[in-house]
Amino acid sequence: MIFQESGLIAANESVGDRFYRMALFAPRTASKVKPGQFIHLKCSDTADPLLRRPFSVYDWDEKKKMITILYAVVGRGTEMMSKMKSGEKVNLMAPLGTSFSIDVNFNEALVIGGGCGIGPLLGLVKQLVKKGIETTTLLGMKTGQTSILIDDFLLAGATVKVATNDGSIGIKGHVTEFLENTEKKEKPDFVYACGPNPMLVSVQKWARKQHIPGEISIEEKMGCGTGACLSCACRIQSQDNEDGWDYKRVCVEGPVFSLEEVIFDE
Amino acid sequence: MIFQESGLIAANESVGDRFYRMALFAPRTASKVKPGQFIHLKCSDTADPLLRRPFSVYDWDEKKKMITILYAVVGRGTEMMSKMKSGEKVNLMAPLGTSFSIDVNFNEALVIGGGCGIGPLLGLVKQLVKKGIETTTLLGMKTGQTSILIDDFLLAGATVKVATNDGSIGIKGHVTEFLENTEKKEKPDFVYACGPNPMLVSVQKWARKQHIPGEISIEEKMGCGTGACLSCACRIQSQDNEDGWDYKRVCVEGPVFSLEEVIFDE
Amino acid sequence: MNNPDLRVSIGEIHMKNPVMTASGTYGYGEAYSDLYDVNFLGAMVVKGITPEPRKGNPPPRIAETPAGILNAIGLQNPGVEKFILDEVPRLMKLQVPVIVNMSANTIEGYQRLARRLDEVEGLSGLEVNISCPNVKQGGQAFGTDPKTAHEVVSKVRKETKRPIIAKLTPNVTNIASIAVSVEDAGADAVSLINTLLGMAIDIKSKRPLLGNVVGGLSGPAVKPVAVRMVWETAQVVNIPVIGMGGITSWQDAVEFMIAGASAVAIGTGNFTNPVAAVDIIDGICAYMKENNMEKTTDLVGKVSIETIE
Amino acid sequence: MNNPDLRVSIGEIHMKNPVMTASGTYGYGEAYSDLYDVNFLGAMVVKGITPEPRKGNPPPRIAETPAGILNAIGLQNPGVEKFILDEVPRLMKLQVPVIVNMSANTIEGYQRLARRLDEVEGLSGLEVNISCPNVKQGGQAFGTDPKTAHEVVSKVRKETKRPIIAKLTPNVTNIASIAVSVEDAGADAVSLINTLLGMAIDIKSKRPLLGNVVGGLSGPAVKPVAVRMVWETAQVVNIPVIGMGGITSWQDAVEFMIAGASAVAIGTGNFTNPVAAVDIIDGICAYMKENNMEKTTDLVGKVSIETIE
Ligand SMILES: Cc1cc2nc3c(=O)[nH]c(=O)nc-3n(C[C@H](O)[C@H](O)[C@H](O)COP(=O)(O)OP(=O)(O)OC[C@H]3O[C@@H](n4cnc5c(N)ncnc54)[C@H](O)[C@@H]3O)c2cc1C
Ligand SMILES: Cc1cc2nc3c(=O)[nH]c(=O)nc-3n(C[C@H](O)[C@H](O)[C@H](O)COP(=O)(O)OP(=O)(O)OC[C@H]3O[C@@H](n4cnc5c(N)ncnc54)[C@H](O)[C@@H]3O)c2cc1C
Ligand SMILES: Cc1cc2nc3c(=O)[nH]c(=O)nc-3n(C[C@H](O)[C@H](O)[C@H](O)COP(=O)(O)O)c2cc1C
Ligand SMILES: Cc1cc2nc3c(=O)[nH]c(=O)nc-3n(C[C@H](O)[C@H](O)[C@H](O)COP(=O)(O)O)c2cc1C
Ligand code: FES
Ligand code: FES
Repeated sequence: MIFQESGLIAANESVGDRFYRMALFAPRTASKVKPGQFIHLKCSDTADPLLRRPFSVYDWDEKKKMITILYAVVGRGTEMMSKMKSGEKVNLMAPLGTSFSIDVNFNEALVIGGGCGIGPLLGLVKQLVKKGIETTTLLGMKTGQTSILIDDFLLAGATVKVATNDGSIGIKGHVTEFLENTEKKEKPDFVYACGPNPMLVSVQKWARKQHIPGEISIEEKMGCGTGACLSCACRIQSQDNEDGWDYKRVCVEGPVFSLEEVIFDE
Repeated sequence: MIFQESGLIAANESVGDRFYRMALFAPRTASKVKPGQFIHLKCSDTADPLLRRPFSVYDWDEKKKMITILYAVVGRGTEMMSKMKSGEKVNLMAPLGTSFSIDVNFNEALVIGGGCGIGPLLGLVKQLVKKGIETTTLLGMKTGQTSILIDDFLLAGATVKVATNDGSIGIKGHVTEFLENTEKKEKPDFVYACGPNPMLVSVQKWARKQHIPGEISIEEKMGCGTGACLSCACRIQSQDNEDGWDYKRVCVEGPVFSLEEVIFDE
Repeated sequence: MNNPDLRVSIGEIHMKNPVMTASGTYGYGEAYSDLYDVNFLGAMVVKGITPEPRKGNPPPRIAETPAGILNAIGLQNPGVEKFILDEVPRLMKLQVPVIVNMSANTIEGYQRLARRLDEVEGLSGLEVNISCPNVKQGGQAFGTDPKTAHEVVSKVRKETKRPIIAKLTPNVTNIASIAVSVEDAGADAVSLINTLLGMAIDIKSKRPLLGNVVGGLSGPAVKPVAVRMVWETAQVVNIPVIGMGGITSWQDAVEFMIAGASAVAIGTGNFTNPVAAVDIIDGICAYMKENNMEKTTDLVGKVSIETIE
Repeated sequence: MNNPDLRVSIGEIHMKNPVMTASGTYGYGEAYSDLYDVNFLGAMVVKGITPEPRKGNPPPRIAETPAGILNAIGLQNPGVEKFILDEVPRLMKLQVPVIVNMSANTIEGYQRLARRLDEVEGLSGLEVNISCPNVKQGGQAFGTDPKTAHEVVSKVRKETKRPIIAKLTPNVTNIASIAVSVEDAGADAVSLINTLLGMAIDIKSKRPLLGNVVGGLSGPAVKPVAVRMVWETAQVVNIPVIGMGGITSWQDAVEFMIAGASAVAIGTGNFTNPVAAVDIIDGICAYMKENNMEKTTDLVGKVSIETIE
């Protein structure tokens, strides 16, 4: 059940680098959202920029009726968002898309996030930890400036490993380097990932080789966010089709897909 | 000499009804502007709304390096302006257009303003009073809610008469009713006016009948504000032309024209 | 005063109000059903159907431009048979006229679609999208030439008794002449405008922002062009004109109706405000009431033009 | 690395950089001269001149639309003789190529203008605006038909040795075919786009927002259409394409150049940022430097299109 909600901004703070965390009082969304789902946010009142912007829900608290998004300033919409003040309202549509599977019975989960891809992961990790699943989180960031995010995951009860491009925190390099060094005995039962496509490609290759199932959240440019316009097509394996794939909608059949089925253009 | 200036908003306060007074720290404009001239203000950073908005300079103070505009919220641009906060900056072009003649030698001036047309008049009145000219100001307003503007003119040293549509202050009706009741002996030497076209038409007719010279400031939709686009055409008497009139630019040949030469479409 | 009578008929399509959805922006009617009762709509136009399934274009399929969007979906759809099987049963249950937007690469394709859809119960009309490239005649759209436009519509006319709406492309020198031509061919109405052909390039990668290189411009940016075309067209045809292009508010909708549109369609506007259609129906109603208009004909085409000088 | 070489030649018009002003948005070059030294420009195109003086259209002449403006100035100008008398002496003194935009209602009018302007010293080129209504043939613009476009340009060609730029209207089905036609007729360059025909109506008064009822749409809203047309045209002609339509930033200008424009013109953008032209020259220079481009030909037409699938 999709709805519109007017979210009241409770906080909108820089968390280092180009990243911001926006906390919104949004009771309906907070009570309905599932990990991996996203909201479609209207960041301007004028026709320019025109479209809403999709953001994964980073965290939520049903009791406090709050949701949080973690976003990077990469263009005009996010620039405008970064200037919004607490007390202002923003219109959003929620809860949108598919969610990560958490009704699972396994022991060890590996959660991998890179850059903006950290966006949908905190809520997921909290749920996994709550279920008693041992959760290792690999975070890839540009710099250590965003170290406050590491705290978010540590507080959630996850084991956290960090890779930064500049080596200022954790190992220097890509987060996927942790995978290459993963010993047999460390093999998780299930992997969740979100991040730039090259990262997801590496995760997919590694998981295939290791025969580990998993889920990933992917991004595509969006129009409606509700399945009406077919803008957000991505290539997904499909038996229905002779050539083995079909375009699916990131906003309805995704953003969370099973790790195996996504076809990346390389 | 036209220039661009980044004006720092020092105050932006509602003065009743739909009216706001915005004070800007704008040293160059404050030192160059003449009564009746206007600024062309950028009220948004996005392409929607696209165009700048023209506003007469209501008042200025060369020493304090401040200018003030008086504006009514009538559409999207002015709506956006009304939400600006002190400390923000707005880009403006100034000083634009012609100004009221004040190097004059006469004794009594009549200054008539209706609604937004009060915009260019305070600075004018101050200058006239400074020159020792006896200045009567007729202000037409919708309601008495904007009575603070009356104080502006009283403080400037003018005699003020007020007409409001609802009769809440002064006489009930149009400001032009003062003219119809003007006795021979009260006849001013010169009249200045700004306001809605029907008001200006009445002023023009009355002044013609009474053989009183004068100047008016008129409005037209603008593009460039600097004479480049010919958007702001208004009909002005002209000897150059067989049929006795020509389109002139409100932004360069105006906004202040001599009272007689403006041709209104009735 | 009573509430105004908002009813409008487009041929035999009887609508309770003049607000429809624009093809391709409303899926098959399911995408917005959580947000409001779609039976409020005057009519629903569903995503373009083709004779065979189409995968559509490679992503990115959408790019934002100043006050507009470019799209190049590429008519992704399951094909007419799967549409009839999977979507029609649900659509039939609605209390709102459903209009099927149809496209083909050949005239025979249009005929085949019309024939097939004519057999299907529960559909109220066909919108013939003649903005698609005419593969046989070298890629120009059917709708860019009055003669081919005439041919498509008259051939479709022979295959169906359902009302036909011809959807016109704005990428032409003279849209009114195309409208006259399809009227003559038997169209019950014309709808305009489809998207303006546009392009955007990423200056970093030097690549087009759309996978398909070019795409269709829609949204507020195109509104003045659409209003002009509706006005030009409404003056020369005797069939209803359905106006669209950049409508996001009831004020926009009223503007189109004053220009001559008997009904309006909301496209890109659904994306920014998912309940736009409902808001617009309410707004038109309030406007008519305030202006003492009893029926939509008091509004349609009432632009007041004085010739000055 | 050294500064890139920004020079561009359009026929015999030698420009120090690819940035020009668009006709009708820059007066006769005096309006912006307080704000910067106009000699910084690549070239200056002045307001459209006609054989006889024209008063222009009744106001309102401009209306704001989403990310755009509609204008209907109606070619107000003092006529060619008064232009030569009053404006040319000042223009002659500039160190920047001055291009005169010219319009007429008849082919003879264009010929007469070209002949007269050919005699005048200090002008660098003629921009032939074929977007004006062809009075003799019933009001369609000269530029909407390849044949009449050809006729205008070839007749003008006979009257002048100066470089001719044909200014094309976007209100056509196939702008590239018009471009090919005027190239054949002897044009040294084409400039595009002129404005898209549009309309806006005030829903309170039910009257058009423009005194002239319809007007021309320009500004950011039209940019995707303009980029597409420049791209289409640049692929089929061998003469330089001057791109315009919605350029407000150096990024926009670079986008047009990547699409195939050898030079760009700034129109509506001057209104929002009066020093836009200078900012854009600087921005193009910095972009080229950053991307190791030595001359503008490293940039022009370099859109990278891979055919996927
Ligand atoms: C399902 C989903 C969930 C997302 N969750 C998050 C999140 O939690 N945190 C976060 O920071 N970002 C997230 N994104 C990406 C975010 O939507 C874009 O960064 C944002 O829309 C950019 O807006 P802008 O106006 O600032 O940028 P624009 O000026 O529009 O573009 C700037 C850059 O952002 C890219 N971009 C624009 N729109 C999208 C989009 N829909 N998807 C991906 N990239 C885009 C453009 O290609 C361009 O490179 C998510 C995207 C999707 C589809
Ligand atoms: C030389 C000049 C001086 C002016 N001085 C003042 C002033 O001191 N105080 C003040 O309140 N207003 C003044 N105006 C009018 C002011 O520019 C408009 O009210 C303003 O541009 C409206 O912007 P908007 O976006 O709010 O309205 P829009 O949404 O653009 O339009 C709302 C209404 O305002 C009218 N309008 C829009 N632009 C103009 C314009 N350029 N001139 C006249 N009407 C317009 C429209 O016709 C419409 O009815 C002046 C106008 C001119 C030309
Ligand atoms: C994403 C998208 C998909 C579209 N698909 C179709 C289509 O399948 N058939 C069609 O006739 N028009 C299609 N259109 C055009 C719209 O129906 C409409 O004519 C156009 O977008 C202008 O209206 P708007 O500005 O309100 O969107 C599509 C438009 C968009 C934005
Ligand atoms: C106010 C105005 C007046 C114009 N006058 C002319 C003209 O006289 N001759 C001409 O060829 N084009 C004229 N144009 C069109 C512009 O030169 C340009 O082609 C068009 O505006 C698109 O560019 P832009 O979006 O950067 O403004 C005019 C445009 C505007 C906005
Ligand atoms: S964004 Fe419209 S279908 Fe996904
Ligand atoms: S506003 Fe452009 S000439 Fe006056």
